[in-house]
Amino acid sequence: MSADFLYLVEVILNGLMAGVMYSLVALGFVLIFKASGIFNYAQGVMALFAALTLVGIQTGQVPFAHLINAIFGTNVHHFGWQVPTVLAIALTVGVMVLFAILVERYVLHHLVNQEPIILFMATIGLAYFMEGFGDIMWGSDIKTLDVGLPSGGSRWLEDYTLGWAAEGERYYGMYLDKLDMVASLVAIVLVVSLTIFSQYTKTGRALRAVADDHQAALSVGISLRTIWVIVWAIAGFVALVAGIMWGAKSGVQFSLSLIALKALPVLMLGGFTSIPGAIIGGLIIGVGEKVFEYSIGPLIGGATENWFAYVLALMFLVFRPQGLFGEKIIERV
Amino acid sequence: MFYRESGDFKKTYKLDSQTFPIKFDRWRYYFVMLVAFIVVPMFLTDYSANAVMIPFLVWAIAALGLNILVGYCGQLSLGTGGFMAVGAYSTYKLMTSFPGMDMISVIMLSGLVTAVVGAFFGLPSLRIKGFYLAVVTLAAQFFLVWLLNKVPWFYNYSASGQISAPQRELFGIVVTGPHATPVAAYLFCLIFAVGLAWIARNLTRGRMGRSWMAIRDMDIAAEIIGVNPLMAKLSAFAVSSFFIGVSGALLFSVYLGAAEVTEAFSINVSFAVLFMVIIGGLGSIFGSFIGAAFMVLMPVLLKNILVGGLGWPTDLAAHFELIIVGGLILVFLIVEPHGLAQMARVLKEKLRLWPFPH
Amino acid sequence: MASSAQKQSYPAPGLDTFPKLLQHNARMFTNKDAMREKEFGIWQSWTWSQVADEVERFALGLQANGVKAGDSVLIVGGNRPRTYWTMCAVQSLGAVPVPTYHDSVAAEMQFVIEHSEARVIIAEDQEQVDKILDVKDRCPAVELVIYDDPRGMKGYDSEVIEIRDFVTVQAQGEALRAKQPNLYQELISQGKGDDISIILYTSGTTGKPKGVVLTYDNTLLTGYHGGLMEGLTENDEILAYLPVAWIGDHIFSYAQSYTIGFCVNCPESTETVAADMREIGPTYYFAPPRVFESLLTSVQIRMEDAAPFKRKMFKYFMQVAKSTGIKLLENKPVGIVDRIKYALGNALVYAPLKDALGMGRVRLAYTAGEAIGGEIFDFYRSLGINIKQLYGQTESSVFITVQPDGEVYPDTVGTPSPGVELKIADNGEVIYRSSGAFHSYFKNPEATADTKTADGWVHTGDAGFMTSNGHLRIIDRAKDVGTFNSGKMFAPKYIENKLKFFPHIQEAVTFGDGKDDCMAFINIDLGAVGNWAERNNIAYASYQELASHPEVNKMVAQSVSEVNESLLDDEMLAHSQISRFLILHKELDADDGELTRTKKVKRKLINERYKILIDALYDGKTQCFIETEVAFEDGRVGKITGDISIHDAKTFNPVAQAS
Amino acid sequence: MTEPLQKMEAASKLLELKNIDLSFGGVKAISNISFDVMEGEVRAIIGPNGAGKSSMLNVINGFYHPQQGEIWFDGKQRHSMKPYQIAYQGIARTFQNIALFKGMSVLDNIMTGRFTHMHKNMLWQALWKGPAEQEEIVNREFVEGIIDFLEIQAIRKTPVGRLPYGLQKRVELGRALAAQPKMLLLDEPMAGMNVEEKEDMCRFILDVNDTFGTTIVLIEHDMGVVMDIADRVVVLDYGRKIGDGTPDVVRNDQTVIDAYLGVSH
Repeated sequence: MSADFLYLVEVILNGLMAGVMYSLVALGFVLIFKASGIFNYAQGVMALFAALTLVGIQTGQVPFAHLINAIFGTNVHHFGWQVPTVLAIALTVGVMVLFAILVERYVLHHLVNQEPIILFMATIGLAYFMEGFGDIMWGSDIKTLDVGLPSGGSRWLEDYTLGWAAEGERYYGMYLDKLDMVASLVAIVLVVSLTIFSQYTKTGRALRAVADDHQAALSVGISLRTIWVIVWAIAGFVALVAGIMWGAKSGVQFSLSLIALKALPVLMLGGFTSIPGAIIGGLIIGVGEKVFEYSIGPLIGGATENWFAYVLALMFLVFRPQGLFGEKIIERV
Repeated sequence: MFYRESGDFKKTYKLDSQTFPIKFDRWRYYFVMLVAFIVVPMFLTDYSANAVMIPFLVWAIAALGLNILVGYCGQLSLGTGGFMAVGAYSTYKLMTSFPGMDMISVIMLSGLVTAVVGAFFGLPSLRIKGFYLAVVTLAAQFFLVWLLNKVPWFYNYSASGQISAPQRELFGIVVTGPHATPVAAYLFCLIFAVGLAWIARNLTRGRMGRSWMAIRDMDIAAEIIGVNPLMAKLSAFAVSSFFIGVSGALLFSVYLGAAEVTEAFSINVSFAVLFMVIIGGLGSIFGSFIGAAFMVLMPVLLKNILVGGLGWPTDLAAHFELIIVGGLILVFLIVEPHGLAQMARVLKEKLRLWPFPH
Repeated sequence: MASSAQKQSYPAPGLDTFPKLLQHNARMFTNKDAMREKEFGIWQSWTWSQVADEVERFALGLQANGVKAGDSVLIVGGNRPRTYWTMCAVQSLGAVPVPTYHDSVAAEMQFVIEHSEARVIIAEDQEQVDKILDVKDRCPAVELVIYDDPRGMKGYDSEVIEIRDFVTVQAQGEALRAKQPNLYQELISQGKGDDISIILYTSGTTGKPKGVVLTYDNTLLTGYHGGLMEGLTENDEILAYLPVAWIGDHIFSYAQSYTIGFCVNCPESTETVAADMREIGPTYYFAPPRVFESLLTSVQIRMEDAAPFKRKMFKYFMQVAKSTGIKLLENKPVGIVDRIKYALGNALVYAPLKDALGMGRVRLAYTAGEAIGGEIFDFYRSLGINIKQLYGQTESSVFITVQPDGEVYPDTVGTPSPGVELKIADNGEVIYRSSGAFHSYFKNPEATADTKTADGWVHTGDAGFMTSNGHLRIIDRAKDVGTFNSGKMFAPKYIENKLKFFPHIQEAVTFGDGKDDCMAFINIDLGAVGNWAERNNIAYASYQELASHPEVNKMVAQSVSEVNESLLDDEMLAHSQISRFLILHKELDADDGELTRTKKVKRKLINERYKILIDALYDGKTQCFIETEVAFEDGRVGKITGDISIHDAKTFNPVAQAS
Repeated sequence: MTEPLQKMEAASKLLELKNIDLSFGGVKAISNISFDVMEGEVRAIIGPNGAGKSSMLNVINGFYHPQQGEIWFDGKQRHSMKPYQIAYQGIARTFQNIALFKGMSVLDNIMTGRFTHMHKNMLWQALWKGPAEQEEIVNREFVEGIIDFLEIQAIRKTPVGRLPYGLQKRVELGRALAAQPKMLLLDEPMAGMNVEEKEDMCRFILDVNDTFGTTIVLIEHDMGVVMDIADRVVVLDYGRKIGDGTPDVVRNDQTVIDAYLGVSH
């Protein structure tokens, strides 16, 4: 096999890994959209906030330290203890559930059956609010997140594939980041458990019922409020996982919340309402970006990653507005 | 309370459908114009011009443009930043390649260029509605910013990738560049703001405005009365982009003086202008101005109170600003989805009925 | 006391008929608006010269259709410019316009058509033409019907009577003008002051309506001098919303407009009168007391729903107005502090309130037809609206007495108008002689004789007396003034008016003539009481149920005792306090014949129809079953039955006569 | 009532539908229906619920394109046209459940009906003073005539969302009339109305047909109304035409009676 081909395989594999990360974020969007019809733009910031909270708790940081110092002129920063990772994660999940309850009571409750455009703008407002809140709570400096995930290239794979290339070509084996591999494993586990949850459990069925028609679900006795709290809590958990993966890879910083924008084209491809759609959409975008950058990128100045996804989604949308798996939108007059 | 309407009857349709049929509103409008054109320039300091007045006018024009698209035609767009960038860069190219051209036609031409670009990105809006359209405009945002950053021709191969506005006069008064006096810059923007507000008013009151609102309210019903959906949406995109292009041109040439595309025209600009339209009031010219005023003044006030008053570090104040903006968006969408303009309308209605409640 | 009745002068010599005045105005105020009408969303306007042209073309059109001097022409239409133009066009030919109420039922209209021997009828729209066709066979004299609004008239064939469109008649007039350009001038030059100008059928409380014949001198002179006295000019504006067949509208919106030259505005439709009034902002306004009363009630009801701070502010400033407002209006001395408080009140409450009611520009407001409650009168005057009482009737072309500026009291009707001589006959009846006194009752010499004496004195049929400051005070209808068995005077209207000044009482009928003491029927006001019931969450399904509710009875009993108390301090009427009363189960209604068209009580009919109730009152019964006929709008007749409870009222024994 | 027959011979065919077939993915909504509408006629389409009445209306005004069959309008065959092009041909309609523009006042809603009659381009409108304003005034006058005709002067400036059902129906009729259509499609204009409102609406429809001479195609359930105002009636059942002719002929037609009385077939 020629080195170029091998390098292409490596790019595709990396693309798949990146795709998994996109679909992880997209999953959060799909969950909330399916259950409440809201396109939750704040999903990205939730990932950032979850990661910040995790690091903050883990390193024993004093929440709102910055604010307290400004008001009382004190100079407190850390509690001085280190919290084990598992406990920190559990606490962060608790924080995210609390967040879900607050969002339901103070935001969603007042915006029942508003037009989708109003709800979408509300989530943008929520995103800005969360971002400011997160910065004040945990400070806005970039933090490294270490939850004991392996990092760095996988030496084993490099040695194993060293000999594959044909003689005489300078080839140093396939480089795949261990972290990506772990991330995709976690993602797959998460996806499988979520699909099982929504297909076979009682609450899962209730969730799908609410997604189809609020009034109908209400009439059958499903309490809309608890369903929404559950959904936002799960989405919070998914955001935490995504936050951890992204945080470990590129540090916990503001750009983490921009991945929400990257999740949009994934949803365009996979459709808003299907979990498998989100996964496959993510993979297509991941691979497509990397391959496009690898092949055509250099010719037109490189860094095509940040717009390629959108243009791909745009092409797709023109021919199939409801994405791969979404239902066909029939407009009855 | 202030309204005295008895005796204010109309004998012609022209008078009946004028912008301010009630006398009190008309006089208030003349008063505002007097203040804007004569009183403000007298008390204009360097700080108040550059921190408050000029940005207010520039962002008001952008909000006006987005309001035509989102408020009147119901097409959500997140590409405002990108379109403003197109406006800015076309001004730069026009100023550098045609030094003789006067500033007004430079700004207008940049608007036209942006209108063409905007219409192009409006094409998919026929088949795509709601969120999906938001994503298309998002694609426009990222693609345009990337393009203007990557292709050196746009910034005349300058090393830093930054573009800066050379000095230009209008009727002998220096308007752009470092030596432009605050008053000249302010009045230059003011003329555009008032002129474009009237154009927006005229477009939205006549046949064009009704076709946009018909598409916004119920597009199938609009079709049966003869409105061609694509033409209506494309015209909305084009007019909206013209306004946003002019705003970008003014932002770059008069307000900032120099701009770097990824920093000055990022996605945050799109969100900021969207917030102006929401808080100000969808579908209202007055709302666009009020929304812009709010989003420009609020951070300034905040800084003065928090940093000046309480002595907090500036970054804390910035974080607080995010919280307040985000919180206010939520409050407005819950309490008054139609924004400050609706509140003003309700207040006016109450004053007209004063002292009665109904 | 009678001032010499010298011949009053016209605005200019020779202008002694409406058409001549119209030509004069067309020359004097050529491009000033003479008439406006709200239609198609804006106020269409016609200048005096345009009105003159329209009238000329229609007059010649009538001429071409065989209308000649002395004919009577029936006019059935609402307040529309063409209705007023028709009157002037008919008068141009020396014929006599006979306007009737366009909301009267076909039967009522048939009497007027037959009695006035009208050959030509000018109707407003399809609805009126249908009524005329209904009664056609019983009025053979009618040959031509001209309609104004063409809506739905396409299918009307015209072999039964000639039916023609207003515009076609005008076209015929144009053709005639082309042939004989100065025919119109010749025609109107033949008219003179003492020709008959109009016949107005009064909706007489007793028996068949009577046709009051008025000459040009009657209407023009009275109108002109009445206006001059009040300082009306050609820049004034009036809203014409009262029935055209009623003398008030004829004088204010027609006679005074032609003699003084001010502009008459016609509302878009009956539902939009309030909104149109607010738009026009008339400077000269007339309304019967019932309108002022209902406006005040609506203000009070709306203010009760207002926010607490607004309510408090409103109540506080209304007190300020009560004390200083009237003084300011009659420019009596007022302290500086009060002036400032009033000025503040004006900015916050009075000016916006007047503006909301459309009275922002009112310089002069008349009210007449019935007595007006004291606090209603003071409410408007305290706001700075110059509302004044007026006393008159169709036979007197309105003006008999007017309250002069500065001398305005709630319970008098003012001093005699210019050129009016006033006397009180020995039986207490008011009689007068004036240039406005009517010519005669059409085809009814007997009625003319017993109303107007040979030397021109006219019997008003109202009882009253002159107060110390020279003002006339009306107590009651002369023929209704009865006497108790004790011989003392019983003035039913006076007591009824006091009852009706309470917002929750809409109508009252009292009995006492030839009886021992005074008893009353009471009608509650559905609007006010309904609103009160809502606020105290009392459920009611029908008017009848609300009328019989114990809480409502208690409220009415309270009002009756207040009236009794106020009667106490009036030495001539202290003995006529109400001893027992009942609340009627249905509203007295003109359609059932219980009220006249202008809502005055028809006593004879009520005495017959509700005899068993009257007997029950006087027999001291506490309960009485009654069944009455009710006519619905579309003519069907239904039955309403009710078991009515009768209550005793709290009376106060008159103070023992001092030595 | 003017005699329908005499009116019919003189007039020409305004609309002709020839064996129309329409199906939504397997569900046959209309199968092989043909009927015509004469100029100046009041043509009623009746039939039980789900008989394909509304779908037929949607075919006439171009929302649905039939899989098979021809549509002739005003003597010309219509090839695949978009609804807004059909509006320019002079066809206006009202909807079963009201399709008004909630964000606008009554006046603006009716003014949108004038869309096909106003032609000033965007630049003129931006300038406004001059031709554009003139055109707006001329069309405003025409719309005021309609407002006067429908007697809704008092609610001219209220937002449409606040109006009761009966008045909204009248405003929608006003918007359709504003387009001065050759043919007016009314989809159950009297659904959900009380007796008095029904009488008013009938009067308006007859006046429109009488004064403006507009051809009217009317879907209506209330047989009383149909008998009174329709010149000819088409009866649909399960997507097929089972009756066509004057109201008296149709009323005594046995198949129609069976369809209404629910005889199984």
